[in-house]
Amino acid sequence: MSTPQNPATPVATKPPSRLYRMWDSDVFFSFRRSPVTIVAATVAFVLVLAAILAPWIAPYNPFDPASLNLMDGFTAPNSNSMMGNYFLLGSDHQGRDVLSTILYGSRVSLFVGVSATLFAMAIGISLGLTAGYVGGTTDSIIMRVADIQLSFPAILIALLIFGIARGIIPPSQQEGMAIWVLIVAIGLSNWAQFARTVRGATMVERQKDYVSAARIMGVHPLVILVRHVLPNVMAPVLVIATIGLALAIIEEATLSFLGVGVPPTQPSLGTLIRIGQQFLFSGEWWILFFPAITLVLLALAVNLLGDWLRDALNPRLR
Amino acid sequence: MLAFILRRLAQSIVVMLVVALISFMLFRYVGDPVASLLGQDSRLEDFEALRERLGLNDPFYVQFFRFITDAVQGEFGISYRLQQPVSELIMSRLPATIELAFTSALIALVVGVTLGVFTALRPKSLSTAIIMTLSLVGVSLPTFLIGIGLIYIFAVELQWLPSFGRGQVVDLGWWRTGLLTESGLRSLILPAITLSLFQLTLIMRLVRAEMLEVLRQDYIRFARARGLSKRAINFGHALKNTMVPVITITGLQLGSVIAFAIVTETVFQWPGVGSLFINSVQVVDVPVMAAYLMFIAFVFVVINLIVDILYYAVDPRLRVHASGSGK
Amino acid sequence: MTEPIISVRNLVVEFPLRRGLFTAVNDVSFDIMPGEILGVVGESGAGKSMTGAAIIGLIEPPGHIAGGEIYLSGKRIDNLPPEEMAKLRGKRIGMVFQDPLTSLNPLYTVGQQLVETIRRHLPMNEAQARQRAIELLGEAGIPSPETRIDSYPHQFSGGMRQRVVIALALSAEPDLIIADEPTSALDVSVQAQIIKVLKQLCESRGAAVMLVTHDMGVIAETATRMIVMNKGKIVETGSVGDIIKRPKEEYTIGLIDSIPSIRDETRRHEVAPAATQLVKVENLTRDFDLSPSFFDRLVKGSKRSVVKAVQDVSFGIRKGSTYGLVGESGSGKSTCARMLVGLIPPTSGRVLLEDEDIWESGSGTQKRRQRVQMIFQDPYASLNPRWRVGDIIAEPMRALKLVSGKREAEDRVADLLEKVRLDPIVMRKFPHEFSGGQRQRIAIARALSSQPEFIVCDEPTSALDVSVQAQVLDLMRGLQDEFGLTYLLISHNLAVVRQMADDVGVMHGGVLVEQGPVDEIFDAPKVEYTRMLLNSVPDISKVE
Amino acid sequence: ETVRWARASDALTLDPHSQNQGVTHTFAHHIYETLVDRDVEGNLIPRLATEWAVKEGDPTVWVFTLRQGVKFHDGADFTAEDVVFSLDRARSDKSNMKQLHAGVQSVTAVDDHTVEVKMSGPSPLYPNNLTNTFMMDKTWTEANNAVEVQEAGSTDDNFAVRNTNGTGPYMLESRDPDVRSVLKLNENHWAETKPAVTEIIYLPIADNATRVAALLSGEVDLVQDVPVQDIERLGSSDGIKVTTGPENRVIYFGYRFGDAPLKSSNITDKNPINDPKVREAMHLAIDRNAIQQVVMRGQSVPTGVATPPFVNGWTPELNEYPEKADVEGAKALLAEAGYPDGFTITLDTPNNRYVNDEAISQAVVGMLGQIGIKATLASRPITQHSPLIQNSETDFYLLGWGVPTFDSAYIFNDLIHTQAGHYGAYNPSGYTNPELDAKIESLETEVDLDKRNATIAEIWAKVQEDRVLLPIHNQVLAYAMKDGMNLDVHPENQPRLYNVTFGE
Ligand SMILES: Nc1ncnc2c1ncn2[C@@H]1O[C@H](COP(=O)(O)OP(=O)(O)OP(=O)(O)O)[C@@H](O)[C@H]1O
Ligand SMILES: Nc1ncnc2c1ncn2[C@@H]1O[C@H](COP(=O)(O)OP(=O)(O)OP(=O)(O)O)[C@@H](O)[C@H]1O
Ligand SMILES: [Mg+2]
Ligand SMILES: [Mg+2]
Repeated sequence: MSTPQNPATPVATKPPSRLYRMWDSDVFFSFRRSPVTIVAATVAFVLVLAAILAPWIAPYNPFDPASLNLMDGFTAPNSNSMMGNYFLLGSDHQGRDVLSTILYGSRVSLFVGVSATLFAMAIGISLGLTAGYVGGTTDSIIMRVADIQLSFPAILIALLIFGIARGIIPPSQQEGMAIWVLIVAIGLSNWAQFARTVRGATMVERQKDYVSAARIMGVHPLVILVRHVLPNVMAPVLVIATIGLALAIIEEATLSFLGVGVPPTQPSLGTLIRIGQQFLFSGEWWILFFPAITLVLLALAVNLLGDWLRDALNPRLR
Repeated sequence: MLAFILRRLAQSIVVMLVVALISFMLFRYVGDPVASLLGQDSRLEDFEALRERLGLNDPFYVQFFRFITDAVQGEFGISYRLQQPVSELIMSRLPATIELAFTSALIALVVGVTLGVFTALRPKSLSTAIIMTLSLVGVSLPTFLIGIGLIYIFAVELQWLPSFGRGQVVDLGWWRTGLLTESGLRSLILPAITLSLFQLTLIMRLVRAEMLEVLRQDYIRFARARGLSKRAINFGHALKNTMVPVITITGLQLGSVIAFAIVTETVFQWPGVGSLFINSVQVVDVPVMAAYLMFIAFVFVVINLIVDILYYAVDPRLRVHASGSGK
Repeated sequence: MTEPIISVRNLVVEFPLRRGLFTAVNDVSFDIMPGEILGVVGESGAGKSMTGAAIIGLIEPPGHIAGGEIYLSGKRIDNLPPEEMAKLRGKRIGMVFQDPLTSLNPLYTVGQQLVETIRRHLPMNEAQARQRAIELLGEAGIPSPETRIDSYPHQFSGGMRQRVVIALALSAEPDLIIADEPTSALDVSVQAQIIKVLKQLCESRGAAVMLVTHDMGVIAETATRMIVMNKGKIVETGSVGDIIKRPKEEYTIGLIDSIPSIRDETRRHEVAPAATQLVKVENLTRDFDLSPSFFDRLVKGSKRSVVKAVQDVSFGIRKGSTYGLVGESGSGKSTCARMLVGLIPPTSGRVLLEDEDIWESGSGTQKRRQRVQMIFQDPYASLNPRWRVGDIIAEPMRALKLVSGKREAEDRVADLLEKVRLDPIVMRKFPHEFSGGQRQRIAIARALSSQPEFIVCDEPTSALDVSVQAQVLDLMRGLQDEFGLTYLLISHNLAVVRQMADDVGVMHGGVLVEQGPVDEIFDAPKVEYTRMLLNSVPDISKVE
Repeated sequence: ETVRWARASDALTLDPHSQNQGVTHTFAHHIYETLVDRDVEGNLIPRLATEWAVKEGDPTVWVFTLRQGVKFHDGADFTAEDVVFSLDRARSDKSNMKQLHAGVQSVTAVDDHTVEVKMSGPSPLYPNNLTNTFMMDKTWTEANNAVEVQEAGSTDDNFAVRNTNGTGPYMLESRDPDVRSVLKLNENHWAETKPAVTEIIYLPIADNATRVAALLSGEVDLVQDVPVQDIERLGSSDGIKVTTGPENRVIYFGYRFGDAPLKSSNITDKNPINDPKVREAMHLAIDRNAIQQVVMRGQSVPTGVATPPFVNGWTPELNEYPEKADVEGAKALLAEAGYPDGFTITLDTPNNRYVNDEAISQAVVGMLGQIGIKATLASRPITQHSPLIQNSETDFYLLGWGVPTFDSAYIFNDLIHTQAGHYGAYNPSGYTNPELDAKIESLETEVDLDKRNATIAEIWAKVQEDRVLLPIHNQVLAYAMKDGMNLDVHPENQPRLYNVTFGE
């Protein structure tokens, strides 16, 4: 925050390496100082890594129906099935290894969550930039639409979009498209936050003189938006994005609970929970418990990172 | 002020029309109501006949126009599934949803604001850290899981509270309330907690963030320099200023409580409009679904209006804006 | 002899920062007697505000008093528990902050805030407190206080708000008033009024005032004694006359020297400007439509409302000369400038660059883009914080396709950086790594990069310290001589204009009320408004 | 005694002829009554009709003798008039029950207690169609303007939808759709033994977990739709017992036949399913016992034929199925058929209609995967699933088939006969065999039961040989209730609470 008081210093010193500068930056400093954030980052990192590496580290491939044996079903954690196969976290009603389904499921959940968030970001940022920069009627219309989106719960919007997709896409292709529909549905129900934030920030940035300077030179408005304004409104977007990611993952889970998620043969964490909760009373707790814990850990870690990022990027808190 | 409200209303009508169009369009694709209306023994010609009778073969705009003209008269037709007038069904289910939503909103607001203020005033204390982390756990769990978990613990294992339904209701003629009987109140606890948890966390975090921001403002510093008491600064000045942005977002959020009730109502078999909606989606009961969406839009519009009026009451700066000088 | 109201002994304020301990105030000692106004000057970051904050006990954590003592009427207060200290604030020590726009809570009426403060400190009931509040507002110079007391802050102008803030600070008749830059957000004319109010109040009540500012002129007009601070330390203490007329320390000498005076008559050019006019402004007019929406007009019958920001302004600028544009805030100076550089289109009238209308599309626009540039007021906002300095300076060349390769651009940038006296190595850095003055030089380098002939400077130095201001003005002058540049210089600092401009135009309410050679206008203003403007400028030359 | 009875969904309407749907009928059976009924073994038993027989000399006329001294809830007498009225109403255009009475030409009252139903041809099995056709009071219905059946999508409100006047053992006290309905005992019911249950509180609870929780926490006494995985837990809980029994419903998979290539397969020049070898291979690949053990937790009766044992025409021989999956044999057959590497196909499954429907399909996907057939699972709610079948948009699908007439002809008509007119509504896949079609049509009018049964056997033999359908199992139902209550499982999942007894 403090501005260099001595005008002589910045000129002379040789800039240190990029990596060092990043490590030494205020953001990373606040990171190093917060043990909760370090734990959250570690958890998130491990979960994401495990999800990415699932095909190599998972003991089984639960997405390959041919490799499953029904008779392995309902094996308790840390024991062998009737068929003699070992399951660390037990197996589910289809004889799938719970550990492997979690690894593969996180992959699906993360993919859906990240893609949906990116999609929402893309829409929200472009609309927000346009609204904030152009202003006037365009702004009013975009913001009214955003209001409508915000006032309708994401779940409802996603349900409806899912409905339409079912109507439009021929039945034989629906399964392959399901994951993309899910991404679009969640994305379309979450863009307004981005649009609002970006619009607000854009309206502030637009007033700044560096934009005027570029306009004087005759730089094309689109270039101004993308090269000048966009980088300067990214900080709050990043914060919303992390929290939006956590929300998207949970939203995917809820949609799966309501029965409009990914196919059960390629379950996400949400689908796993939906399946698992059927066995809540029957004693096979592990089918619900482990995916649920994973989901909570993932969402919690991402949320905590978002929290930290919000504070770290807020200059007034430094 | 009147002009301001009138303008809002005009905007609202546009919003309602758009929602009507969207909902109507969407529902055409949710599924084929005919399939669920007719049983296993029906034949193809029956399907065709029914489609014709329901007007499903008419062009899209004809159907939409019919829908709008009826909707304006509060006429949403007869539920395909329950064969009763939709408006009647919605009205009979509304008290349950409103009582649930209202209670949850109240919990969320009171607890959310209290905790938000508390954590903002003690930014470094251990209890703040604990509350903040716990609240995150709250939003990291899907609602349905929380509901099922609460049922398992409090209804099945401990048997303290009912697991489903509204309990005993008292008929007040036009309103059936569960708030006047013990069993009604007991039934309300679990669903209300489930439903409020998400909003509570949101409001709490929002209040905290805003309050921290406000506490750094110059007028707070100046209030300190004037020697005002801590109480007057924290609650008279900081809290009131915090509420301005909080009101808008909270208002919008509370609107979505009613809609969020879908999941909670399903889990707790709460006889409100949300579970009516989900049951209707499953059998593609278009009249009910359309009416429900319109209802949600209406709630949103009303809440927005109330928020605007509140805003107007709280923030004197807006009064100039509202009375003419634009932005 | 009477006891000093406030007595500061060896005060040290420290900030434990990430990269070590930062000492904001270092071993500062001074006293203020009853009825005395002590001026505190020094450039930005000198520790002036921190000293004030330390006295009233409002240093933002993690800052804290690390040493020294503070006595209020002989009683030590720096080590009081927080609740005790809170009781002193407002009652014994009042404070006025710089920004009147943010010091008042927008949600309460002025009266509510006054009554609340009064009742906190004085045993009065609601009605009495209200009566007192009205009196205070009146004393602070608010006309018809009985009716204005129920207004909200946003219904007051900046100057009035600042008076309210002063009334608030005085409401419990404190012995000591700390005024931290109470006028720097205000117009010169308003500033003069506020200074008057402050002075009167102090005299009539016998209170002590600590007046923090970096405007030496204000001190010269108000204070009796002053201290000069630099880097947390007191450089010099003494009577205002002594220090201004006979500064002893080198730092003070430099400071006083770099203050431009409105009476200054140093010559500006080595090369005299040509007689041909480069820029001609003809009947320039600009309206802003602030009408309510169509719907509102329909429902409420509210009227259209139009702000006439610039009305029928005509002037010409000679090639190689500097044209100054002065006038109070909101008089339309910036609007003019924005039309001149092509940021907003005029409602009517023309801007001619060598007889070509720059608002005509095609060659006019192209010509304007290359030959007209602008330097802005805020050096922090005029550079994109995410861009490297090299890219910032090269942007006009790239946008206007004046260079072909990367190498060429880099060479040109290095060249330009040297021109503005910066090491070319800074190309790789980001703007936040520079001080305000350095940034303004980068902005100038950017403006020069398209090799323009005409540069519009909208308050180029008003965000800078006096010493830095002197450097920047110096640079601008040098560049003008070197490249034969033509400037339009907008400033409300009349002294700066006097020092820089050849011709000057005075604007008031969107109209150009007077124009002519700078010496003529400043020495013998013909218009009443110009005279008023010139008179309200605090100036160190007024000190005896 | 009061019984709080929970199941997954509510009756759709109280109008007995408006919906032909099990849940609605089950509820109606407590208020209204039918001429004939079915007991828990699936046998026809008298209810409002004491006797029924084909008229001597005219095989196209059925004669029903009505029970005497029966009164409606409002006190009116039950007479032949009412039966004629009710049957006509059930046959009327807007009634959803009309398919069951398609063969009826006219209904006449011979005297106060005799009714004759004239069919368009000999209809030996017609009484089987009457088990869900309820008798209404003519006067009451006419007085309340409810002669027309409420039809879906109509805009007026029908009195009979919300009000009842039946002859049944219970009277409707209050009803809040989807929430709670209360029935109280009809003191004037004709039956000699009064039901032990004097009050029924009917509570629809949609969510499985919540429904089970409600029983565990003692908030309900009887849960009808018990998830199979919870049977064990409920059975072993104190104070709760579970009764199970077979339902008259078979779960099977259907295919798309014909030469046109499949819509969802990588084989784009022909239809692999059309090859009997492929179908045989799929039949061999399924391990029905594993599905029963794991997916159904023992709560199903695996079968090799697409008919439940209750149905006329079922034989133990037909029912035989491979004890274990024969993966090698199936692979060999596939190779022989020209698909050594298998092929891909989409399997459409409902996910909220039958017991563990989605999980069964999922298991089958795995089993087919082992012989190289890579199936993609597409799971949908039944409302979206059934249009796929009706519109022939599916290549491979799961369906359950209940047989309300308890006769194989019901299955043949809809699932085996070529799709045409009244026939083949659920044979979207285009299986066609003119010889079989002729045989199926002959069943309708054949009066000689032995001859008829022989034809049925022939048809089944051909169906099995062709592997037209891929049957998995017959569904088993479970009712969970508090200890001390006795209620047997009804094969049509229509428990009658007036048959409940208390005590051991
Ligand atoms: N919260 C803080 N954290 C760290 N350093 C701070 C903080 N507040 C002020 N400082 C530093 O303390 C020093 C003195 O600040 P102070 O506000 O007293 O300066 P000033 O003389 O009032 O300057 P100005 O004229 O710009 O107001 C500055 O170098 C400033 O950067
Ligand atoms: N975009 C705008 N919309 C509406 N009114 C505007 C706009 N820009 C300027 N104005 C109005 O035009 C008038 C002149 O403004 P301008 O910025 O030119 O003043 P200025 O002389 O530069 O003042 P300052 O010294 O404060 O910068 C003011 O009353 C201002 O409120
Ligand atoms: Mg300061
Ligand atoms: Mg200006």
